Formats: sequence, C-alpha cells, structure tokens
Amino acid sequence: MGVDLSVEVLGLKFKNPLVLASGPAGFGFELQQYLDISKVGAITLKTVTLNPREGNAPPRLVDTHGGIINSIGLQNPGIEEFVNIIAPKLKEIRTIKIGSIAGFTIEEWKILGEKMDKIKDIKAIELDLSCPNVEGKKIWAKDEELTQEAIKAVRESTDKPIIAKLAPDVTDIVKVAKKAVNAGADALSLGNTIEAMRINIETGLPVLKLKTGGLSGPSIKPITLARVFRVAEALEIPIIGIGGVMNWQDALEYAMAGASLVGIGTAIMVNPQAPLEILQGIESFLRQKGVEKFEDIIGIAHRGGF
Amino acid sequence: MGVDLSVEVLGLKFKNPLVLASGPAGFGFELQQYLDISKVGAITLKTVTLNPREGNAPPRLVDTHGGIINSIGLQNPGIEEFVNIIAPKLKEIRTIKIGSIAGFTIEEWKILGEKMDKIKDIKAIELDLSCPNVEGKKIWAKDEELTQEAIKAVRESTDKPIIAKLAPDVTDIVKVAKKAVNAGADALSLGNTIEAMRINIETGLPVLKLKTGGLSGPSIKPITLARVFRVAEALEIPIIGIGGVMNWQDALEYAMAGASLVGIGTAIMVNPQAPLEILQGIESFLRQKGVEKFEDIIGIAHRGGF
Amino acid sequence: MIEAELIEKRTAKDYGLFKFKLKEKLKDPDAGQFVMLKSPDEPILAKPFSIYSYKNRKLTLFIKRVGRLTGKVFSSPIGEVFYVRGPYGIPYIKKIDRDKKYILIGGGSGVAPLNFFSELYPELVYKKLYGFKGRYIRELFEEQSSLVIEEESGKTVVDVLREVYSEGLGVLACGPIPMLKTLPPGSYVSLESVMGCGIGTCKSCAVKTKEGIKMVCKDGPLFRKEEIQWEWI
Amino acid sequence: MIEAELIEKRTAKDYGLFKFKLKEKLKDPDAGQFVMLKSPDEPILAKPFSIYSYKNRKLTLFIKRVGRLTGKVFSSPIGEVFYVRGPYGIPYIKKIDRDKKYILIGGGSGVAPLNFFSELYPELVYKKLYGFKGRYIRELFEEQSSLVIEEESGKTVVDVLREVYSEGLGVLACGPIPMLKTLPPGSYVSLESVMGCGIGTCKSCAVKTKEGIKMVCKDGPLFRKEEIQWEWI
Ligand SMILES: Cc1cc2nc3c(=O)[nH]c(=O)nc-3n(C[C@H](O)[C@H](O)[C@H](O)COP(=O)(O)OP(=O)(O)OC[C@H]3O[C@@H](n4cnc5c(N)ncnc54)[C@H](O)[C@@H]3O)c2cc1C
Ligand SMILES: Cc1cc2nc3c(=O)[nH]c(=O)nc-3n(C[C@H](O)[C@H](O)[C@H](O)COP(=O)(O)OP(=O)(O)OC[C@H]3O[C@@H](n4cnc5c(N)ncnc54)[C@H](O)[C@@H]3O)c2cc1C
Ligand SMILES: Cc1cc2nc3c(=O)[nH]c(=O)nc-3n(C[C@H](O)[C@H](O)[C@H](O)COP(=O)(O)O)c2cc1C
Ligand SMILES: Cc1cc2nc3c(=O)[nH]c(=O)nc-3n(C[C@H](O)[C@H](O)[C@H](O)COP(=O)(O)O)c2cc1C
Ligand code: FES
Ligand code: FES
Repeated sequence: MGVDLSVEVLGLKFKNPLVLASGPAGFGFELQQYLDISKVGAITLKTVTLNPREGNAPPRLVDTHGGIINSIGLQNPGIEEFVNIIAPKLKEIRTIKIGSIAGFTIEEWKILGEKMDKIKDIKAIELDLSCPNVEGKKIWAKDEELTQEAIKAVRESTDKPIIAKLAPDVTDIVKVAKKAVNAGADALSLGNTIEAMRINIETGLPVLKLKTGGLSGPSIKPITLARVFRVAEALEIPIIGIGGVMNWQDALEYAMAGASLVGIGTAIMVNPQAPLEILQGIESFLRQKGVEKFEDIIGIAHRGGF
Repeated sequence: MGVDLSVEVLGLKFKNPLVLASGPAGFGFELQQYLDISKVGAITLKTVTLNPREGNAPPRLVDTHGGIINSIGLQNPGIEEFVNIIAPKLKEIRTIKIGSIAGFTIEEWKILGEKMDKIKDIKAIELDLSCPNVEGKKIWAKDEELTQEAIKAVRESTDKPIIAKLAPDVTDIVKVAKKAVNAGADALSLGNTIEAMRINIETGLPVLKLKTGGLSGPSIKPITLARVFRVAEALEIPIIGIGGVMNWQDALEYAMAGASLVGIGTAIMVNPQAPLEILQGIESFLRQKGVEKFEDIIGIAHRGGF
Repeated sequence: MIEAELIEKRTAKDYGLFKFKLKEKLKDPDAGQFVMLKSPDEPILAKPFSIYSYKNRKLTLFIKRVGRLTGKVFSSPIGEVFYVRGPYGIPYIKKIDRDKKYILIGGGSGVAPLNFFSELYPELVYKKLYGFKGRYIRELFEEQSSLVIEEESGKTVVDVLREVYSEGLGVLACGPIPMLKTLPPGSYVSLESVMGCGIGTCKSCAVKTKEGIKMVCKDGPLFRKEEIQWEWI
Repeated sequence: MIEAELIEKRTAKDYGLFKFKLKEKLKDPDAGQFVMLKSPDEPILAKPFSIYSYKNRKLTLFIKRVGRLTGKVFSSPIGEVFYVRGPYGIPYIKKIDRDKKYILIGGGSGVAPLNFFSELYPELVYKKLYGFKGRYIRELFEEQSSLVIEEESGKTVVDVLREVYSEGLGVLACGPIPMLKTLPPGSYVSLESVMGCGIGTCKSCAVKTKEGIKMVCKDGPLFRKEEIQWEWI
C-alpha cells in the first residue's frame, strides 16, 4: 500500500511536505550534487536583496548545545544578477521553486516582488521579514505594521502566492500572523532563527563578528513548534513549519501541530541527504499507523489526535 | 592568591554570583540535604501566590534535545502558609534568600509585596512576571504596561529591593526592561522559560497535559544571553542572568555579557551539586587569567574583552 | 554525581539487565528506592530507575528501552561511563505493614524494585508474580518460576493474582497504571512519574492523593492504593 | 553520511592520529581535500578535517583537540562510531603549478593535508617543514626529520623557511593565519574557516578575495597568498 505524501496548498501540488528552507541550501546548484532535489517537495531559494551583498565578516557561524548560530548577513548576488544569471538556470532544479526576497524599504519590497513575479520558474514568493543578521536593519516581522506594509507592497506587485516568513521571537505571534494574513499573505512560514549569541570566554568577546546571530537547529524546535500550534489554533492559513527539524519525528510533530509543509535548514547543513531519510521515516510511520494520506495528519493535535 | 567572587549589588553582599533560580530548588529544605546551600550566593525561593495552588495535572515535564519543558503551574502553599509555616524556618537556609511572588491582579501583587516585606529573612523580592505555565493567566512581562503596573504595586508595598523577572520571548526586551526600571525595579532577572511544546507522535497529542510549557536548559542559553547583552548595552541596572547555565563556562558568558549575578535552575535538577562545580570552575578560570575580582569581568564583552 | 561504568549487559529485545561499577558507594540503598541515571551528553535530564540489585558498588538496573536515555544505555558498549545519584525515595519497608507476607506483583520494568525487595526481605515474600508479554524475557532471568508470561499462558499477573490471593496477604505492586488500578483494596502500589530532580524540590512528579498533592520522588514511590486520586494521573 | 568506526588512536597531549574504518569508500580523495566529521550526538554540526591519509576505506585524521567535537574524538574508545561525508574542496594539485617543487610548511594540525600531499605527490616535494611548539609531538610521527620544534631549536617553521627558501621553489602552506601572512609572495595557502555545510551552499565560510567573496569549502581551501584580503579575516 502506497502512502500519499503529497500536499495541495497555495494552488500548487507539492509531491511531499518537505521544503528546503531558505539559506542553507543556497540556490540549489551546489546541493544538487549531493542530494537529488527532485525528491523534495520544494526549495525556497536563498534570500535575494535589491543590491548585491557580501554578507558579514567572519566568523559567521558558531555552534551551541543543540544548535548553531549564524550571522551570514544575506550574502547574495542581488536581484539583477539573480534575474539574469540564476533564474535562467533554475529549470535544472527539478522541484517547486519558491523565491525569497528581503527589502530594506517598502519601495524595495515592491521592486523585488515585481522582479520575482516575472520569473516563470518561481511558483511562489517568500518574504523574509525576519532575518536577524543584518546590522542596523530593522526586523520587519518584529513590527506588525511594518509586516503589513511590506506584504501589501509585494501583494500589489504579484499574483503569485505570497508566503510571509515571520520571526518566532515576538511577544504575540498570533497577532503578527493575523496582520500578515489580512495584508494578503497566502501562507506563513513559522519561523526563522532566534536572536542569540555566544561569548568566547578566553577573549571576553562575542564569538561572532556581528556579535549576535540567529539560532537554528534542535534547540529552537520546541519553541517554534509551539508557535505553529498557536497560530494553527487561531487561524485558517497554510503554515510552513520551520525550525530544528532534524529527523522524521520532528517533521511529524510540526505536521500534527498544524503545518502543511515542513522546512529544513540546519539539517541540510549537517547532512545534505537528511531529507531522504526524513521522507522515508514519515512514509513508514504513516504506513504503520494505517494513514493513507499525509494531509490527514496535518493539525491532528487540534482534533484529539489519533 | 585568593580570587574574590563576591558581588555587591542591591545593597547586599553576595558571597558569590551564583543564585539558585526560583522553582527547581523549591524553598531549599529538601535541596539542603544534597547541597550545602551556604556555598551559593543566594537562593530565590519557589514562587508563592496569594492562594495555594495544586499546579497542573501531569505530565508536567518532558525533555527535548538540549532542554526540558515544564508546566508545573506554580504549585505552592499560598502566601498564608508561606508566612506562617515556611518563613519561620527560613533561617535554616544559610544564604541570602530572595522571595518570589506572582500576582494574578494588581491587588494581589500589592498584598504579596506587603506580606513578603514583613519577613525578616527575605532580603529582596523577585516578581515572577513571566511564568508561562498557568492556564488562562496573562503573562505580565508580555505587556509593558502591565509589567509597569505590577512593579509599581509592589514598589509601594515594600522598601526591600525589587527584582523584575522578565520573559525572554518578547519582541523588544530592552523596551520592557526600561519600563520595569522606570516603574521602580532595582534589578532585572533575565529571563524565564520560553513557551514551547512537544507532540507525542504516537498519540498525535501534546505530551504535556497543559499542551505547552516553558523551555529551559542549554537550548535557551544563547537566546537569553543575547537578551542580557542587549539590556546591559542599553541600561545601567543590575542583571541576574538566568537560562541554561549548566557549567562554569556558561556562567562566565553571562557575567561577561553583563550579568552581575547568575541564576541556575535546570542544572540543579540535573545535578544538585552543580553549583559547587560551577564555582570551582569560575574561580580557577579567574585565577588563571589573573583576575582578582569576579566583579571585574561583569560586562567585559562591552568593554573590549580582556 | 557518581561515575558509573557499564561493566555487564544482557539484553533481550527491549528489556535488559545492566550492571554498573560505581566510583563511590551508594548510601544504604534499600528496596523501592531509585537512582537518577544520567547520560554523559544527551538527554541532559537524569531519569529515575529502581535499584534491581546492589552489592559492593555494583549496581544493577533492569531497564526497558522506551526512549532516548534508555536507548543510549542499550546501545552503549561495555566501558561507557554514566552518572548516578541517589538512592532516593522512601524504602518500601518503611511504608508497609511488616507483619504481613506479600505477593509481589510486577509488570514489565516494574519488576526491578521487587527483585531487590525479595533479595533483602525474603521472609516477607509469599509469592512473586513477574508479568511480561513475550516469552523471550526468559533469557534474562534465572528464577523462571516467578515469570507470568501472557504469550505462554494467556494470563496476566492480575489473572494469576486472583487465583492465589487470599485475605490476610499483602500486595506490593509495581507496573503500569491500568494494572495497578485493578488490584485489591489495601494493596501497596509503586508509582512511576516523569521526574526532574528526584529529591522533592522541582514539583515535576506530582500525584494527587486524599491528603493533597504529593511528590512521587520524595513521598513515594510507594503509596496505598486508596490514597491515590487515580483520575488525576 | 558514511559510518566511520574509530579503529586506532594515538595521542600526545592535545594532538592525535585517529584511524577510522569507513562503511563505504570515499570518492577519489585527493590531497588538500577534507571530510566533514560528525559526532553521533553533540555537537550536531559536522566539522571539517583534512585527510591525513586514506587507503582501502581507512581514513586517518590528524586532530588537535580544541573544543567539543575534537574533545569527543579524543575521549572516544576504540569502536566508537562517527559519521563522515566528503571529500570536499579542490585538491591542491588542481590549483598549484605542477612544474615546481614545493616546500611544504605546516603549523600544528595544518600538517594533515601536507602529509597526504607528500604521500600522493612525493615528486613535487622539495622539503617538509612541520612546525610544533612542544617536543612531545615526536611520539606521533615516524618521520622525525620533517619536524621543526620550537621548544628544541627556538625556531619556527617560518624561520627555517627563510633559511632554505630560494627563488623558483614553491611554497604550500597550511597553518595559523599569522604564519600564513609571513610567507613569501606566490605562496599557496590553505585556509581554515568555520564551516557549516562544506559544500558551498550555506555561505558560512566566506573569505574575501581580490575577486570578491569566495567560499573556503568550495573555492578553496587553497588560495594564492595574494588573492586574499587578509584584513577581512
Ligand atoms: C578545510 C579545513 C580543514 C581542517 N583540517 C583540520 C585537521 O586536519 N585537523 C584539525 O585538528 N583541525 C582541522 N581543521 C579545524 C577543525 O575544523 C576545527 O578545529 C574543529 O572544527 C573544531 O571543532 P570542535 O567542535 O572541537 O571545536 P569547537 O567547540 O567548535 O571550538 C572551536 C573554537 O572555539 C573555541 N572554544 C570552544 N569552547 C569555547 C568556549 N566555551 N568559549 C570560548 N571559546 C571556545 C575553541 O578553543 C576553538 O578554537 C580544519 C578546518 C578547515 C576549515
Ligand atoms: C520511581 C521510578 C522508578 C523507575 N524504575 C524503572 C526501572 O527500574 N526500569 C525502567 O526501565 N524504567 C523505570 N522507570 C521509568 C523510567 O524512568 C523511564 O522509562 C525513563 O525515564 C525513560 O527515559 P528515556 O529517556 O529513555 O525516554 P524518553 O525519551 O524520555 O521517552 C519517555 C516516553 O516518551 C515516549 N517518547 C519518546 N520519544 C517520543 C516521541 N518522539 N514522540 C512521542 N513519544 C515519545 C516514549 O515512548 C516513552 O514512553 C522508573 C520511573 C520511576 C518514576
Ligand atoms: C546558514 C543559514 C542561512 C540562512 N539564510 C536564510 C536566508 O537567507 N533567508 C531566510 O529566510 N532564512 C535563512 N535562514 C533561516 C532558515 O531558513 C530557517 O528558517 C532557520 O534556520 C530555522 O530552521 P532550521 O532549524 O531547520 O535551520 C538561514 C539559516 C541558516 C542556518
Ligand atoms: C521545574 C521548574 C520550575 C520553575 N518554577 C519557577 C517558579 O516558580 N518561578 C519562577 O520565577 N521561575 C520558575 N522556573 C524558571 C526558572 O527559575 C528559570 O528562570 C528557568 O528555568 C531558566 O533557567 P534554567 O535554564 O537554568 O533552568 C522554573 C523552572 C523549572 C525548570
Ligand atoms: S522529581 Fe522533582 S519533585 Fe519529584
Ligand atoms: S561551509 Fe557552507 S558554504 Fe562553505
């Protein structure tokens, strides 16, 4: 008996719920040598900004107990190069491609939305409203009003589905989520990394050059999972659950809490083959439970469980 | 050469910077059989509420990668029993005792403050504004205005030093911290557990009876550390850094980020002797570095390090 | 915490006997008491395990593999170092009526404390009923006659108890909640509960009794069946 | 990832040679390439280690103990299972001028890739200078003549390089940044950097070059000294 892992959401049919989260998988080209990307439901491409960005000075990464802290700082070639050089090659990446953008002003959001809108291979657009790693930059998702404005700006520039990627470390995630939905988001990504740091006790200074960075990995899973649960409880909106998914059990927890799709970032860095192991695990769990469709377990924790 | 570990703050002289955080150490009586409490700088007693509380139904605890999630729900005998039965025995606990209170209304905060004020053995009062584990209860520290009101209420009822224990999972910790200081807090505890959950994939239901609980332990350390760093950068106020301190390196990171005192909760549960190992580690680190006073490294990360 | 080196292991599927050599001795361990066992890395939390046997700094635990720590113990090679502290909890002998003889009823890993009890207090034991589902468990035990194996006889320990029980005998039980609930009035039941500290400070292991909330770690693990408000658990 | 069982270890203080038996073979490993090594539990991140030697699924790493993962390797008993993936990075041989002979200069754990290079391309090696602080390191190596030990001679590898270097020779170096900075123009330097993925996707291991940001893992680890904007590192 086959198990149907597909998920229909945003008007798209994902062959399975696994999405490579924006960042750790880059644009997919390098990763492709180590992972058959056609096996995952989708890839969210590395976030692109209006202008090219070098990213932050090193060190950009440090690990902690159960996690890693990064301060890459949105290193990317900028939207022009993306449109002209990257986009034409995207058909090589044989799964659903979600574009990711980050504006520094409302105007930038608009332009980025328009540019992405024209790329045929991009099936949905994710707004990275929550990257904590750009010095001096406001984190959009930490302000409901800004969140709303950014989404509106992109909403006006494209008919493609819009995914708002929110920050988990806000006082009231449900409130921000509602604003995002009202502003026109078709789905929410919950969440991003959480501002964190490590200090090198030998030098007495922060380990990262930027001082702080964003925590990802197993450490944040129970936190983001609770955010997904809360939002799914309060709103009818597709959710991509992202944060600390390292194995199939983690992925299932997110689905049960209400996530239609599950993103993986850090796990890809640890082991590029991780998605395949996760998919296998999900499939055999569902088979053993006699569940025929993955979609049946989405949000089951809100419906009394099995 | 001896290293001076003492810290003078809040008008009190702590023999060393280690504080047993509120909760895991109870009122200290049971713990005393397994740890010589006179060796630690202070103990913050388990939070007391106006009325006795049974706490939540079990399971109340589940572990995660790098952490634990608890939903004890402020099980405590209530302020009357605390005053009449517990307080008279507190002299057995031979270190500085910080009382911890949690009100459900402004009126309750006031009463609790007054009752604590009269207990001679209590040298400072911590306001637990941030417990995430009481069903239906607002988390005070998630609202700046409420934070301010609660602190003001207690401020009026006591001259003892007041410590406001804030939630790390707010949008802007510096903003809340400022309000707390303006309202009359003499110090800040940063922070408390972070709302989190686990789902049992076999049943499809949350593991904890309360559904969500508060995450503590190594997982949250890099997060709370960044909060301490931010607040110490912005404000001149003594900070008790709390969250995921498991070893002496963790404790030093908090001190370097700007914490005058360092709280330990989960580590006490894992190993009641942990404080002694931590103190030993701090002492030999400082000796090796040629630092004579612990106070010299407080906030050193803001002053260019060693 | 005390260093505990794994020096012997014998497993049968999801059950196993593990012998640890401790760096220091435990202080007067008695039957019904437990130790908190900690892995050198993950999970960070120490977990409670009843003493199955103890002699000369050699501690034997009888463990069922259910999750992370128990999984780690099962997969560890001889020589792996864990940490223990304890013993904690009130010895059974301090709670029970010493003028009775007892039927010891164990379900699964609940057999552990009963084994230690029967080692220390053989004169108080009327009969031992150690219940398991599968017959593979026979590999682990020398004393085969105490085993009640559902796969073989179709009977659970509770079925057998009904056959051998008579007024005047005591019942001392440790095992799953559903099993404990069916025991005759007056039975002593040893409860399991998720624990944090094991010493009564953290309030993780609450159980509701007729006299209010009690902590399994400090006030138990043994209770009289009637004390417990079962619906709360 | 490939299961890698620790089958041999030899340590001297904070340095050690560790031989792993892999479950599958590495694909054409070449000198200068590295593997990502992962502990079965903490830390969760895999970390880069140059190949010191490789033959028949036996991988030897030369490791300096500096933190969590390296600490775990040092404290692991024979038989412990780790995970590796790779090889990654561009082989030195593809970047260097093959018409020259090279002085190999290694500082500390930087010796690892140079050892593999001298095994595979002995004909390109003019001289080996492996620098260490303490003489205890002699225990680990058979070939003693390559060692430059500060404690013995008061000289660093850079001092010795100045004595033996002459125009026309190449320099291939791996070691700490301060050492690399003092090398003659035209030297090839193998950089270290904190890595996440090891394959060019995550952008953790950035280095600034004359041609913009490059990734040490994918575009390196070997660079010409002149390419690097040292002040950024
Ligand atoms: C291409 C490449 C090849 C390499 N090849 C080799 C090789 O062959 N052999 C080798 O030994 N290394 C090699 N390295 C370096 C190796 O990758 C690192 O030594 C390794 O990642 C360290 O991992 P860890 O978990 O042990 O250290 P971590 O725990 O990550 O510590 C890393 C650094 O942080 C410091 N640190 C640790 N804990 C603390 C604390 N609490 N406070 C402050 N600072 C702290 C440590 O001193 C250390 O310098 C290579 C690196 C690269 C990029
Ligand atoms: C006083 C006392 C004495 C005890 N004595 C013994 C004894 O002698 N022998 C013994 O074997 N046990 C004993 N126990 C029980 C023992 O403490 C537990 O089995 C142990 O804590 C399990 O730890 P773990 O890390 O292996 O499991 P955990 O990983 O903590 O798992 C605990 C439970 O959660 C479930 N679980 C694990 N992962 C998941 C997931 N991803 N999704 C959903 N559910 C999951 C498991 O099935 C398990 O039931 C005793 C308990 C008490 C209170
Ligand atoms: C190295 C790294 C780079 C990242 N870059 C981006 C990015 O460019 N845009 C973005 O939206 N999120 C970025 N993220 C966040 C991830 O997409 C993801 O939300 C986060 O890491 C939590 O998931 P995880 O625990 O599975 O990694 C990055 C994360 C990491 C670790
Ligand atoms: C079991 C448990 C009970 C707790 N009870 C309280 C409490 O009553 N009042 C309070 O202010 N904090 C309470 N806390 C929070 C701790 O004081 C501390 O802020 C938090 O656990 C983070 O620190 P840690 O990682 O060192 O545990 C509790 C934590 C745990 C784990
Ligand atoms: S386990 Fe902490 S009180 Fe019982
Ligand atoms: S380590 Fe990920 S890009 Fe180099």
